Amino acid sequence: MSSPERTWKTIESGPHTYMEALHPVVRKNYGNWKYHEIPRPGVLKHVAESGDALFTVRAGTPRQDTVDMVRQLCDIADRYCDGHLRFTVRNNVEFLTPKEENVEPMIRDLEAMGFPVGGAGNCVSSVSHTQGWLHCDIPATDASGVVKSMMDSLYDEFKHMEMPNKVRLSTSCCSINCGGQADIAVVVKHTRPPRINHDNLSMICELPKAVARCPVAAIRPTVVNGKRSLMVDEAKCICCGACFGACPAMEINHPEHSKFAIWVGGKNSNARSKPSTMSIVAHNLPNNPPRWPEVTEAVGKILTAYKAGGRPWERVGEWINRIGWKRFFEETGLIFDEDMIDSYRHARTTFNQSAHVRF
Amino acid sequence: MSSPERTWKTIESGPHTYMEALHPVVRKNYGNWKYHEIPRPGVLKHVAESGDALFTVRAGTPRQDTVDMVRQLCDIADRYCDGHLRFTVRNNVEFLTPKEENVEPMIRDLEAMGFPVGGAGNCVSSVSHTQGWLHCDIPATDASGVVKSMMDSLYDEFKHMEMPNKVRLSTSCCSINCGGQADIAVVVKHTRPPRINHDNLSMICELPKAVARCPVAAIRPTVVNGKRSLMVDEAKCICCGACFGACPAMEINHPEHSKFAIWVGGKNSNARSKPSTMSIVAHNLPNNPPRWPEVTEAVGKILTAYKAGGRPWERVGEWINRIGWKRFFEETGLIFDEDMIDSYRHARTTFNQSAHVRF
Amino acid sequence: MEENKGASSCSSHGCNHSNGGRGEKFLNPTPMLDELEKGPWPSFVSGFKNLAERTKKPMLRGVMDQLEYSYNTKMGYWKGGLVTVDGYGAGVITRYSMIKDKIPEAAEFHTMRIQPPPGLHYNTAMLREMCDIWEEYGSGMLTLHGQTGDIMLQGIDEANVQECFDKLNEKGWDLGGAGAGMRTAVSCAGPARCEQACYDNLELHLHALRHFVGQLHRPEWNYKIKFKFSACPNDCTNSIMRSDLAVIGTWKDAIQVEEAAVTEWIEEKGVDALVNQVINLCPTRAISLQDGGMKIDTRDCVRCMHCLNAMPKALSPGKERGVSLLMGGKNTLKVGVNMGSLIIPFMKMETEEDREKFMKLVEEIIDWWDDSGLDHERIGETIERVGLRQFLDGVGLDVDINQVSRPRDNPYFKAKY
Amino acid sequence: MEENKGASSCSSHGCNHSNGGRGEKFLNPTPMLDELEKGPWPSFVSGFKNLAERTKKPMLRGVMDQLEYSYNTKMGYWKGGLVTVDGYGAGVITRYSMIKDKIPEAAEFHTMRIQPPPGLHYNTAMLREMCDIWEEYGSGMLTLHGQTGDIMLQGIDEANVQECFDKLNEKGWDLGGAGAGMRTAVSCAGPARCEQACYDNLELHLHALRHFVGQLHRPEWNYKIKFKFSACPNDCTNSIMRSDLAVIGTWKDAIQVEEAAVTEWIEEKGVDALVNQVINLCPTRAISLQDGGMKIDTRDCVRCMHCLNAMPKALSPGKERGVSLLMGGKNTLKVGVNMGSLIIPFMKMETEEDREKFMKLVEEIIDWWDDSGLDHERIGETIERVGLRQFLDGVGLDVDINQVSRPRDNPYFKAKY
Ligand code: SRM
Ligand code: SRM
Ligand code: SRM
Ligand code: SRM
Ligand code: SF4
Ligand code: SF4
Ligand code: SF4
Ligand code: SF4
Ligand code: SF4
Ligand code: SF4
Ligand code: SF4
Ligand code: SF4
Repeated sequence: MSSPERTWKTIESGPHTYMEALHPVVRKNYGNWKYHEIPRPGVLKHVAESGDALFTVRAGTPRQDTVDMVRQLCDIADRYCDGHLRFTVRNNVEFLTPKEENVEPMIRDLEAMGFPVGGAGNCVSSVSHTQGWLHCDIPATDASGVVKSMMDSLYDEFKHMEMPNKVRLSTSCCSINCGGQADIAVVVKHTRPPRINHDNLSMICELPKAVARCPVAAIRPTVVNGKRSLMVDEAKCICCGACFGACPAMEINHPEHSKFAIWVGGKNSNARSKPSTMSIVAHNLPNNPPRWPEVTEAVGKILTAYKAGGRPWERVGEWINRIGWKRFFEETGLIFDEDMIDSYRHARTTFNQSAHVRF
Repeated sequence: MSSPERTWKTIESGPHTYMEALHPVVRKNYGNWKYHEIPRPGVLKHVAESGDALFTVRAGTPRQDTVDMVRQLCDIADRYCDGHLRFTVRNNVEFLTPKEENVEPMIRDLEAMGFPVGGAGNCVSSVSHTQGWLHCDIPATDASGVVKSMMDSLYDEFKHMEMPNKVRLSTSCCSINCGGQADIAVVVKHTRPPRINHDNLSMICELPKAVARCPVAAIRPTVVNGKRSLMVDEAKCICCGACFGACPAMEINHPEHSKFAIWVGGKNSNARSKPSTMSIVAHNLPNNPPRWPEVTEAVGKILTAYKAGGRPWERVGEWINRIGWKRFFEETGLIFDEDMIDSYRHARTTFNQSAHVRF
Repeated sequence: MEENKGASSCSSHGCNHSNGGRGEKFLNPTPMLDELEKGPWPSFVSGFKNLAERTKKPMLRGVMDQLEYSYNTKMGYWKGGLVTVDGYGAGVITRYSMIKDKIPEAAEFHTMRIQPPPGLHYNTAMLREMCDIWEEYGSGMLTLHGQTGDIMLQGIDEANVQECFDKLNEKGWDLGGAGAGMRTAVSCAGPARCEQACYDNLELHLHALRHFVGQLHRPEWNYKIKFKFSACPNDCTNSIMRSDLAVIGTWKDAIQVEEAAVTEWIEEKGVDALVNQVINLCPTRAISLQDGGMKIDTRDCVRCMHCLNAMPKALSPGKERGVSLLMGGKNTLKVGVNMGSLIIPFMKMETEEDREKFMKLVEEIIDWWDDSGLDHERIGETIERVGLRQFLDGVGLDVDINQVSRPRDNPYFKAKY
Repeated sequence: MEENKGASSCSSHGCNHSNGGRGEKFLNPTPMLDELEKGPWPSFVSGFKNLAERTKKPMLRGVMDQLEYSYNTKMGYWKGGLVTVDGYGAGVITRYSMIKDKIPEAAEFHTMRIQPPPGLHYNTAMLREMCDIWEEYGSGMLTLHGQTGDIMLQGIDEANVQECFDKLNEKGWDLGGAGAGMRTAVSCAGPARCEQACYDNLELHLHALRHFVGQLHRPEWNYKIKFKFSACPNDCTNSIMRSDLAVIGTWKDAIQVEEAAVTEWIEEKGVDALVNQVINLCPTRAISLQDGGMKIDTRDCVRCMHCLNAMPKALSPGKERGVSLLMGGKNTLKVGVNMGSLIIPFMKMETEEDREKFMKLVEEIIDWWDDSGLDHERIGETIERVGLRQFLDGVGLDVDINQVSRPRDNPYFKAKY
């Protein structure tokens, strides 16, 4: 690993500096912005105390990029934005310019290159997602593929602003959910306890670590064919997959038994209601590459109902809180089942501790 | 116990029958009441579909009654109500008559006998409470005495309707709280682990029962002076007093260390907000017979603030939810302290999982 | 502490008084308790003193002395025991004094728990009969009512218990619950005197408690179990917090609206009041302001009762009435307060058949608990420990979204597919 | 399964294609992946294919083949390892193929995590430099950005890692975090382009990550710890749910109101919109309608941002600005989602001193966690297990009612009196 002929001495610099990355108009008005408007889908206009205006054009990317694509984006930034651009926390790219007249041509160029302009205001923005089969060591699916399939069907919702409020989506390739809580999330759901690869286990597993990793103490040491190994108490196991991260021989993934679940109502902003965690509303959806149509369909049902029924500013979870879960299931056609009743650590706090009832 | 000369053969009849207890007007309109009004404090007027009206006069009692007092109440019922009366779930007595003209004289008679008329509508009603030193085997105080002292100071609030909504109080003589959740509750708080009476213990205690009773597994068997006994891991013990109910040698009560805590915001009705549990807002108040002035004072502070600040229909807990806990403590002059941070089973669910903040 | 010097001279136990001097008083001085005779609220101490002076029952003097002693020492002095009546295993709360050497007159002071009529409706004849029997055999001291709903006849010697019970039982009274069995129940006024009542809770109360009368008198479950019957969601019996089986009236169809009365209400109180005190307080915003009037969207209504409470003349529960069953309520011990949780959203409760069906269900529920529960574990604790879903499966109840406030927020379950 | 027949003829591993015939294509056929070239959304598959055809890097062909294989078999085939650069213990995510016998071209496919500038602000020169280096040493495939905020340069052989790093480092880039240490952070656009920004999060981000640069490169704590910096409570970085240390801008004094702009807003949108979209959505009813206008009661405002979002021209955060620190956020693993909880309601964050004070505090917090935490236990889990109060005591932080949504509902504590 260490190269003896190294001449460069590492500078532990941490994050790259940002000052030189800021457009001069940004630098000038840093901390002194006054308000913003969204003049059209995908475009923000920020006005500073100084009177300066800054236009942002936002476009979707596949997130799994290439140097060629990044260079294309740089070309646009050089052409229209004095060489400045940024990315959003949702993998959209943003081009910043004080020149209003650059906005329309820039949009044209971006769209011509295949980058949809949108993702701002009350729309469905890009999906935050994860590594999948491309790179991770524990994935049950390929997040990028699911996302591509889903965004194809939500393309118009990205480019228009017809939702009651922002809609955030996420997708994750295992239950750990590196993709995060969102208005609607598509996350792999393990449905079987791990199968143990006893041949491998003794070689590759730090046994006490795997035992300690299990949140419900379902893993016990054992001996198989004379070799130290582990066993799982399947009655206890909650299929969380934590052990697989600690020990690759605890095989939780399975081509058929790894399914998808759909989650709704995650909200991280503090606007109005407090941030909220997501609730499961569908599971047992098949892991069906290359286009996962069942997943896209379920997400579509939810979005259709929300778009029709949500009031201004209501996020998905706020909409559900108003209309009630009963009606949510009715209007989306999804089915509430007994597995959706919480059984975990604070389950009691989710019981309906009241006579409030909806018929 | 069994008397050989018994002639009566027990009839396991369960609750006493009620039909004969109902006033004829009640029987006639049973299930067909239309609406009610509260024409003046302590008086309800119920009107039936048939047009019949029924007047109820409500009065406070000490709950710890005597046959003499009950006969006095019967005299009133005979005089004005054709021999019918009832009690409320809060130990108030109610006299029911269709004759409006009986209402005023009845009130006069009751007040003359020392029974305050009130307790209806937006007032402070009687305190639900418990046995105390008079009868229970595990009390740290005397609930009846606390209640009498408190109600002396709240006498006017019982007789008038000047609160934003109903105010329910309760008082209990140990942390078990047989008195129940209420808008404001005064409940004994144990502050020390039980002292173990090792001499007694082996004689009177079913050891495994006491061990099993502890919710935090703080009790372990041990041997003291050659006799089987128990010991408490004081670091673990949460001073709940559960062991004392199972074993009288686990002495949790103490003349100085048994204190009072004040709780607020309990609500059992489903009206508007869901029912809610109480929150602790003061503890370490002394157990100070015969009049417990510190307790009455703390309750008074809360009621004063609520009366001034509550909006129509807001129960104490709903008022606090609107103005926020920070302001509750400011306006009552009570002090929030670190012990009031939940540390029990679902503590995490009480953390402020948001950036919502009040200054 | 010094030795007992006799109850009538109790200088030794801190009461700081002697019975000499004022020979006209039956009671010993009780200066601490006497402080509780002051003030406008009716005084239980005065009541006790009057009773004692009139009846001259030594037990009353003893219990006053012991109470005074407790007020001085800030400790209680009763211990339990096992008094009961023929054939019953519960219903008498046994109390022996721990300081009978000091105060022998209240060496025994047992309480008989008596089940009142549902709804606490009485006629004076019933009460007078009870008082007479109680004065004959017991102290004459009583509580109307205990928190679980019993009449508590406080203060009787073991020797009198059986005969006192027989006399009471002849007049239609029976003992209430105690120990690990069915307990006495509480009902609100119900259809007898309330326009909100959605079912006949008095009838069901009588039915249910008779059904379980054996298990009430001979407790042999894991722990206690309590019914409470509130005829509407106002829950005037606090059933949600203090009963394992809270039977709460509700309705399924639309709230009945009397338009004329609505208009009258608004004319009298104004649109501001309509908005601020009714519309804005609906928990689910099911009510909207429409042309200066109100419109209720039934689908959004959760039967909280608020608008009906605010406008009793104008609004009343729908016509399709019945009960919800909430389970697992209990107060603080060990696990912290458990509010009851909605288990059965709706059941009709009109006919004898409805009631029988309900009793069968409750029996199944209790059987499950008896099998699955631990010692001293209330049914709500068992459900929490074992799992709500497992409980529903175990009893064969339907899953309903109304049972939870939200679906789970974690993926940690093993499904059956 | 059959033996490896070479990557360029992968009929054995289910791809159902051969590389013969169309000699003009560098890549093997990938019919499953090709399905993802359809549809309007930009396709990562097309991007990869174009890059591969242009650069002819075998690793790209290998990784496409392996991905196609995964699409067919519905399983992943990467396993971990321990590649890193001189002096560092983390920052390269090591991937070896489990099927290199079938597809040797992607036997190694490591990712270099690179820390971008705070706020993800770039100039094209920076990006082009990075791309050039990456194309020289790596696959040319990258992610902008990973969920933790890194630029992920995906696909490099161990042999090239050190030199690639050196080249990048020369240009001001450094590795990001991995393992049980400080992780890369995320900041929202912040004062650079947002009127809501309540502190300079870009500056603090740079400061904080430089402060902990050692612990980021040489992880040795119990588990990972993540910062995220959102300059206002809209929390555009989702910090509350996905960072142990969420630094969220807020303010202490009254919201600044520009009356003229309020009037203009109401004139344009109407009073109905004011009531329905602003006043009624304030979580604490801090806003009331007054003479057709709005009045905010600062004491009731919880700084949720809603009214400011709805009326950006008219309302802005107060002048006394700073940060709240929320702690313990993390996603689902083992305990279920933990949302961060408010620990420090307010700290000024204007000067270098403020930042230093903050860093000291965070060090104390991490020290406490390092002492009190278990292996693989995030700080939020430690706080939950040990107790919030114990944590506050341990770090010497003040107790504040803002830290909880309510005081406890059980009496189960031992107090110090
Ligand atoms: C660019 C970006 C920050 C960044 O540094 O990257 C950003 C930028 C803005 N956000 Fe955001 N938000 C961004 C991610 C988020 C996120 C996180 C996320 O998307 O994962 C959230 C939290 C989402 C959640 O609750 O789960 C977020 C919650 C908000 C909110 C609160 C929305 C709500 O009502 O709950 C506002 C207020 C608003 O919409 O007016 C907001 C407002 C804004 C404003 C209007 C702020 C401003 O005045 O400039 C910016 C333009 C908004 C727009 O896109 O319509 N931003 N914003 C992010 C763009 C993501 C994207 O490409 O789609
Ligand atoms: C690459 C990335 C997903 C992505 O495509 O964006 C990712 C990928 C992995 N995550 Fe993650 N996590 C990534 C962001 C997250 C996030 C989001 C965030 O940081 O904002 C979370 C949720 C927030 C949180 O911290 O809880 C997240 C929660 C986890 C967890 C569960 C942590 C927990 O305590 O709940 C694990 C498991 C572990 O660490 O043992 C995990 C573990 C992993 C591992 C290392 C899998 C493993 O244990 O072997 C994945 C390596 C994939 C790879 O091959 O590169 N990853 N991971 C993200 C990091 C990129 C970057 O550096 O920018
Ligand atoms: C008599 C009694 C039932 C009984 O069978 O004994 C009763 C009777 C009525 N209750 Fe009640 N409630 C009675 C105890 C309760 C309780 C339980 C308690 O006091 O411990 C509650 C639940 C309290 C709680 O939430 O903790 C209770 C919650 C209500 C409510 C809902 C109040 C709210 O807004 O939260 C109403 C509705 C209302 O006030 O209009 C109500 C309404 C009524 C009405 C108006 C019903 C009616 O139309 O007749 C009755 C007269 C009310 C009054 O006193 O102003 N009743 N009511 C109880 C009188 C107690 C007393 O003497 O003070
Ligand atoms: C008498 C009464 C208080 C009163 O003055 O009204 C009472 C008194 C006692 N209760 Fe209670 N409870 C009384 C109603 C309640 C209630 C309220 C209710 O039933 O609505 C509760 C709260 C609701 C509930 O059931 O949780 C209550 C919760 C308890 C508990 C804790 C139960 C739990 O699981 O949380 C105990 C402890 C136990 O049973 O081991 C308890 C135990 C006791 C014991 C038996 C003390 C003991 O363990 O030795 C007390 C006997 C006192 C005595 O000498 O008579 N008592 N107890 C109430 C019964 C009178 C009656 O029959 O009408
Ligand atoms: S969600 Fe799971 S499988 Fe996907 S990148 Fe994260 S750890 Fe890997
Ligand atoms: S999947 Fe989760 S619950 Fe099951 S054994 Fe592994 S760590 Fe334990
Ligand atoms: S609250 Fe405690 S002390 Fe009082 S009666 Fe109930 S069990 Fe006895
Ligand atoms: S008081 Fe409670 S916690 Fe302490 S030993 Fe007794 S049962 Fe256990
Ligand atoms: S619970 Fe309902 S029906 Fe019963 S008395 Fe109260 S308001 Fe009336
Ligand atoms: S009963 Fe309650 S939920 Fe139903 S409409 Fe009236 S206020 Fe709303
Ligand atoms: S978090 Fe606040 S300051 Fe940062 S970009 Fe979002 S709205 Fe602006
Ligand atoms: S910021 Fe939020 S809490 Fe404060 S006044 Fe505006 S809407 Fe209300």
